[in-house]
Amino acid sequence: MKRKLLTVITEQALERQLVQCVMDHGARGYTLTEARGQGRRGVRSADFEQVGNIRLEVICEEDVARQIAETLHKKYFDDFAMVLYLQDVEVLRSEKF
Amino acid sequence: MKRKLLTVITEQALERQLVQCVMDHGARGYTLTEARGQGRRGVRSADFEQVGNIRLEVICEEDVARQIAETLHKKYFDDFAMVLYLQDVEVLRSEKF
Amino acid sequence: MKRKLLTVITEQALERQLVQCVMDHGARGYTLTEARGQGRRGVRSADFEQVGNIRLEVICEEDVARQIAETLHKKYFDDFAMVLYLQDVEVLRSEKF
Amino acid sequence: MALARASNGWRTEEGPALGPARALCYDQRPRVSDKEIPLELDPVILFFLLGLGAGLMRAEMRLPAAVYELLTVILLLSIGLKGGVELAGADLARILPKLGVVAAMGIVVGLMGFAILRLSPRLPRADAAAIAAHYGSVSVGTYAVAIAFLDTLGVDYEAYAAAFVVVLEVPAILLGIVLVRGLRPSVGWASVMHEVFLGKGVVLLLGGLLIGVLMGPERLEPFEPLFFDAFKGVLALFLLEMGLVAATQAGALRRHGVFLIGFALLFPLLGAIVGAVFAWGLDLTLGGALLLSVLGASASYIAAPAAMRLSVPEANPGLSLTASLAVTFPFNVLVGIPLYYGVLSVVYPGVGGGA
Amino acid sequence: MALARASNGWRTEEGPALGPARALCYDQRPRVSDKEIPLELDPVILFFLLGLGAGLMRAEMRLPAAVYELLTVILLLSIGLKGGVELAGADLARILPKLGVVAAMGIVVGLMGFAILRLSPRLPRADAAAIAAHYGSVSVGTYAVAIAFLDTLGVDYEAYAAAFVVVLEVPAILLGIVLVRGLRPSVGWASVMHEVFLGKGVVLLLGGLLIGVLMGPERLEPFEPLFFDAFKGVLALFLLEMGLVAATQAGALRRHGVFLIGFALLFPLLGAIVGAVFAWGLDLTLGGALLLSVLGASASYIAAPAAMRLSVPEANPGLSLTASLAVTFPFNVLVGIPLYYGVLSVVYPGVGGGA
Amino acid sequence: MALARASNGWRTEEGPALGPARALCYDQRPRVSDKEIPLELDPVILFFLLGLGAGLMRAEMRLPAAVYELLTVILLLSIGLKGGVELAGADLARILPKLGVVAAMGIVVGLMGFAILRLSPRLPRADAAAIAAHYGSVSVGTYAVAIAFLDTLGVDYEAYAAAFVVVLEVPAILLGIVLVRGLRPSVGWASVMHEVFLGKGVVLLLGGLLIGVLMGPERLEPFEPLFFDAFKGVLALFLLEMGLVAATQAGALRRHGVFLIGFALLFPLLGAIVGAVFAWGLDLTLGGALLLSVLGASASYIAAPAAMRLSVPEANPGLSLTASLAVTFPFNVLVGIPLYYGVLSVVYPGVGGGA
Ligand SMILES: Nc1ncnc2c1ncn2[C@@H]1O[C@H](COP(=O)(O)O)[C@@H](O)[C@H]1O
Ligand SMILES: Nc1ncnc2c1ncn2[C@@H]1O[C@H](COP(=O)(O)O)[C@@H](O)[C@H]1O
Ligand SMILES: Nc1ncnc2c1ncn2[C@@H]1O[C@H](COP(=O)(O)O)[C@@H](O)[C@H]1O
Ligand code: NA
Ligand code: NA
Ligand code: NA
Repeated sequence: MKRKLLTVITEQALERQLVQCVMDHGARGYTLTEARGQGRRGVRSADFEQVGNIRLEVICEEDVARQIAETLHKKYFDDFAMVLYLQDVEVLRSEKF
Repeated sequence: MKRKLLTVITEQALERQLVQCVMDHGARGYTLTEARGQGRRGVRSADFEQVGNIRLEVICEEDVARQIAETLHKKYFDDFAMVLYLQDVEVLRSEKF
Repeated sequence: MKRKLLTVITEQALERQLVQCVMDHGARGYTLTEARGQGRRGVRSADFEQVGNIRLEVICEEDVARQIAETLHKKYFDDFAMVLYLQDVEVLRSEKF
Repeated sequence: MALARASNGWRTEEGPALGPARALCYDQRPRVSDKEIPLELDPVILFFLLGLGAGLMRAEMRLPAAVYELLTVILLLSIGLKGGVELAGADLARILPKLGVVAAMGIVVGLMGFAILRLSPRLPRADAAAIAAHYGSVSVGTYAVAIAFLDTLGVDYEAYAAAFVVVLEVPAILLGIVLVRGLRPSVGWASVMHEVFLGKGVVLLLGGLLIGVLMGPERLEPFEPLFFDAFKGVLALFLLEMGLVAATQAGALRRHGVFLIGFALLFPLLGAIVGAVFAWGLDLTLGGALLLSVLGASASYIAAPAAMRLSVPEANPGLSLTASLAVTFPFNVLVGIPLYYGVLSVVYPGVGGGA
Repeated sequence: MALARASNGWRTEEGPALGPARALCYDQRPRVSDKEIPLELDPVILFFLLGLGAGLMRAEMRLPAAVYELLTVILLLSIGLKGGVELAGADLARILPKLGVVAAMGIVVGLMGFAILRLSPRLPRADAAAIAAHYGSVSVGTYAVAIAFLDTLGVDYEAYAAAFVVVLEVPAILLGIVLVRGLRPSVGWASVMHEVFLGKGVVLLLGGLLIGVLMGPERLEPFEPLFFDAFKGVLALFLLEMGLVAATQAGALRRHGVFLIGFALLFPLLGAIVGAVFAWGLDLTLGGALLLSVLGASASYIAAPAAMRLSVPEANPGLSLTASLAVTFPFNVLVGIPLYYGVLSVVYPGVGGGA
Repeated sequence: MALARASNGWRTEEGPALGPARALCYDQRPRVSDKEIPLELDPVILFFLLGLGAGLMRAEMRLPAAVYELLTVILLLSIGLKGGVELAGADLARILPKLGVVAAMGIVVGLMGFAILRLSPRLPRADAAAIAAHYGSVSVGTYAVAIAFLDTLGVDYEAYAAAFVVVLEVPAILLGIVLVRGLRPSVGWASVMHEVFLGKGVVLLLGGLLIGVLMGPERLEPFEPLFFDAFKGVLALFLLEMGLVAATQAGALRRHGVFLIGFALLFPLLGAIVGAVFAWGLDLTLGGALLLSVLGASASYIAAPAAMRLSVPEANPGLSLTASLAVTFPFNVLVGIPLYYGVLSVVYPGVGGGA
């Protein structure tokens, strides 16, 4: 079954808000990993907690993914280091997502 | 060249079994990262070893990927926190996968 | 908007060279996570620094992605543990990539 | 008891072998007079409460998994080494049978737990067996707090008590598997045994014991600053982390209902009684009786979860981990240990124990 | 001052309660004669320089985030416990009003910082407020170095100085938020308060203080090897890491221009003067005056960045973090502390301070 | 030897500068009589065996990378600081030339290794050079065990031995690069030099030495609890981890064949002889001769792998790392150190060494 995978890379400080937003839009779950990187807002290393990134993945239906992306975009893109992208995925148990 | 990327997110406790299963089905390699998250079986944080997740990626031929997914599904879906999904990827050296 | 996601999994020792190469080819950013795994060059665990992997993701235009892949291939494939693959992604703000 | 030790020093009954210099370093601990009833909290408990409070209030504080691993390794080695050092020169022929009896106690406690849990019609057999395995096995963290408690009071206990932890860790886990899988577990006994005997608890405790026995107190002196002198500080950090972890599990409590919470609060009392009876049968000192009671009352949260997850995967790991971490561990550490000691110090000598 | 303490020992004015054995362990520190002007570097500073040098040369060396967390937790608990132990038995009724005055000082320093930063026409109001919040709040690492400095010199300071850190941490952050958001922050006061009061700085310092006060020096003795004896070693590792971190921020300096660097170098002098004036008003000892000056001069890099990021996200976090970490922290640690002490030791007694 | 030190105390020949209080803390170590042949294992070795055994049995135990980093940093700083403290006040003009000779020894050992490895027709030149670089360079972990060994025996050694480690770390790595790349490495000398000189080994050892020299023993006293008293405990944890790591490499042994294993077992003997000859030429004490032999026998597993990987990438890193970690490190630690000492204590005085 087809679903969308939404990946968000952003500042560690946003973790709670991000999870809240994802679940509020009706996603059934998410996965988080620690990350570091570089972008418009400079180098973000994980050595010092203030400046690490997190990488969040959500598998969900396309419209949910787009709504989450929309909301994050509106709320956080101006002020936070944030990158997000969408991909197609095939899942086995569609009722989980 | 086209290949499939199979991603599995599951409990740390399954690491050995997972790797065994992947290699038994003829995959040539895999990649593991530490993760945490939330799903049907509640929040899984990485702070306490019993309740962390791992995220496994395998690039392989489509039928191998489907067989691995099938086996994992049969063996572990009922009892373990587990999510898996498939994606298309393009690789440069197809003989490696 | 469509972009390419290039993922590279390789030895920790190459981090600086990798980042250099990616930015030199005109990418606007990258994301790094710690990883371990197995492949042609054996098991690479993260417990001992010499033998851990990193996983690098770059979102960029297709030709940039192909050039980076090409360069990495030429420079490092013979001597280093390295896997790389390309995927299609949809991004919201194409000007960032 | 020939093997009783002065818990606030290294002297064995063979005499103060290490001389006045050592005594100087160890005899500074305050000793309560034998009259005082020491029901006040040990300072380490406050670190647990600090972690628990911070966790419940969702403070921005985490101790990363790597720190937890480091603290666990140091605690396990400390306890093992300390036990081994005390055992060096002891009469192993007399001790080994006692250890066999203690191992049997793990089965007894596990079976009692299973029998009680089966009274609940809604709890599947696999879950009952898994929880019983946790409670028949032991918690090293709780044991460490009990040791700290006795040291603070200056109460002696058997030199070989650390070996109790080792022999109690495994049997109830095997019992739990057998109760569900019978004598032919689906994953095979080899894999079960590997999982059960090669967890870090058994390996590091046993390793520490062996190193302690082989080297003896004098050759281990250079290791004291990290493994013995810093013990309470390391335990404090460990308990801070355990408080944070317990708090994250607390949310799950509501989901699991009153029966589980009741079991997690009351079964320790039963386990402590069983421990005390075994201690009395083994003719342990009062300190040893407290330790065996605490071990009977405590529930595993490292070895048992890992082993049961793979051997009895249909059991819900949330049930046993929540009961063990979020109820029984705090209960034992805050209330149980002083309670068991208070009761034992009155009852145990009365029935001729520790004489 | 009734609460002044001998900083190189545990004795309170009540006398050497812990006896000669302890004194033996603590009185080995070299004391400078009162004539010497001790402007030479404290050894811990060299570890900071080592880390800074290694970082600037891009040495292949990182201390993982987990290690940084562990070191921070130990430092915060050590400072809290030490302060609490000294406070045990002190007259809280006399101290609490003083702590209120110190909290007000945080607002004063923050407002002064804001006023100065608003002189720059190009710096947005949000950035000025965020930076002011950092400088009105305090750096625990800098405070730890100041304590090590006083201990090395054998200079006394108030028992309750650790409480200064707690009460100074929060007010300026709230001020910063109010300066941008007014009295109704968009994320809601509940969320702001959570963020501000439940950071690990406040929780662990306050927790340590409480444990110290409740338990007192004797019951905390078993914790000394880790929390007190190892303090300077832990501080050394922490400063090594801070050096590495400061070096990674140094690259950002060029981007941020001369005004910011100037502010980060000169404002600490003003903060130190404000601290000294408040110390004089509160009738602190010379040691206490140094600590309050250092706190006035220091800028937060843990609590303030976290809170401002979420409450005033439009402020550029790079500005304040770079100023605080890459300029002010090194400046205070390398130059500021001995400088403030040198000036204070001449001026402060002259105006009747610390008498 | 004017610089010989009493390895179980801080006294230099200048007399017991630190007085009786310190002596009390350090003179408790058991001293073997000069007659005894001390071939029994040092306790720290047992921790290595514990880790190795646990790893080979695939026990469920990992020390996370962050813990390994922390332990490495503490060990490197401890060794550096200790060496620096002993060097403070020494005659640098007499020592520097000796250090030059020791650096040359790294080249000699590296060249001998290369010559022997080139005898194997199937081993590519790049691999021979990379392995030779590992064996010409040194292992700080092995050195730490040798120091612990000497301290346990109460045998003196040169104050400046820690500087040997620093000057031996780099030359053989440069040699290995030159043997493959010639005098114009493809990545450029600047990048090679950065890689080689700015690894954490050189930076922290050198940094520790400098801090030790600058501050001297008295000012570093507050750092002793963490860096000196806890040294053996930290080393024990480090060796536990090294045992686990060596076990993971053991699987690769089968793949690499008898020639490599033979080299990894026998070349250390040659390296030890070269070390002893250089020690004799430099007129070192018996303890110093052991240390130089051990350094000659030991193979790098931190600096060399990192540098060779980038400068000579066509060399198979598995070969050198497996030889170094899974064969030579265990061999030296378990057999080599006592063996070299046993032989040296008979032969070295006979040829007039250490007189
Ligand atoms: N082109 C890119 N490809 C992959 N990751 C990126 C890219 N740009 C930014 N990132 C990641 O997203 C984070 C925030 O990006 P930014 O908002 O551009 O600073 C960075 O720290 C990187 O981890
Ligand atoms: N919808 C989802 N999107 C991304 N990750 C998920 C999702 N659902 C579950 N996960 C991850 O998979 C793990 C197991 O999921 P579950 O079996 O649903 O408990 C969770 O702990 C998450 O890390
Ligand atoms: N088929 C695969 N699927 C996913 N990851 C792989 C695969 N093969 C190799 N890897 C990863 O890439 C790294 C280098 O691979 P290799 O060059 O084959 O040794 C390995 O350590 C794995 O982490
Ligand atoms: Na039990
Ligand atoms: Na301030
Ligand atoms: Na060597």
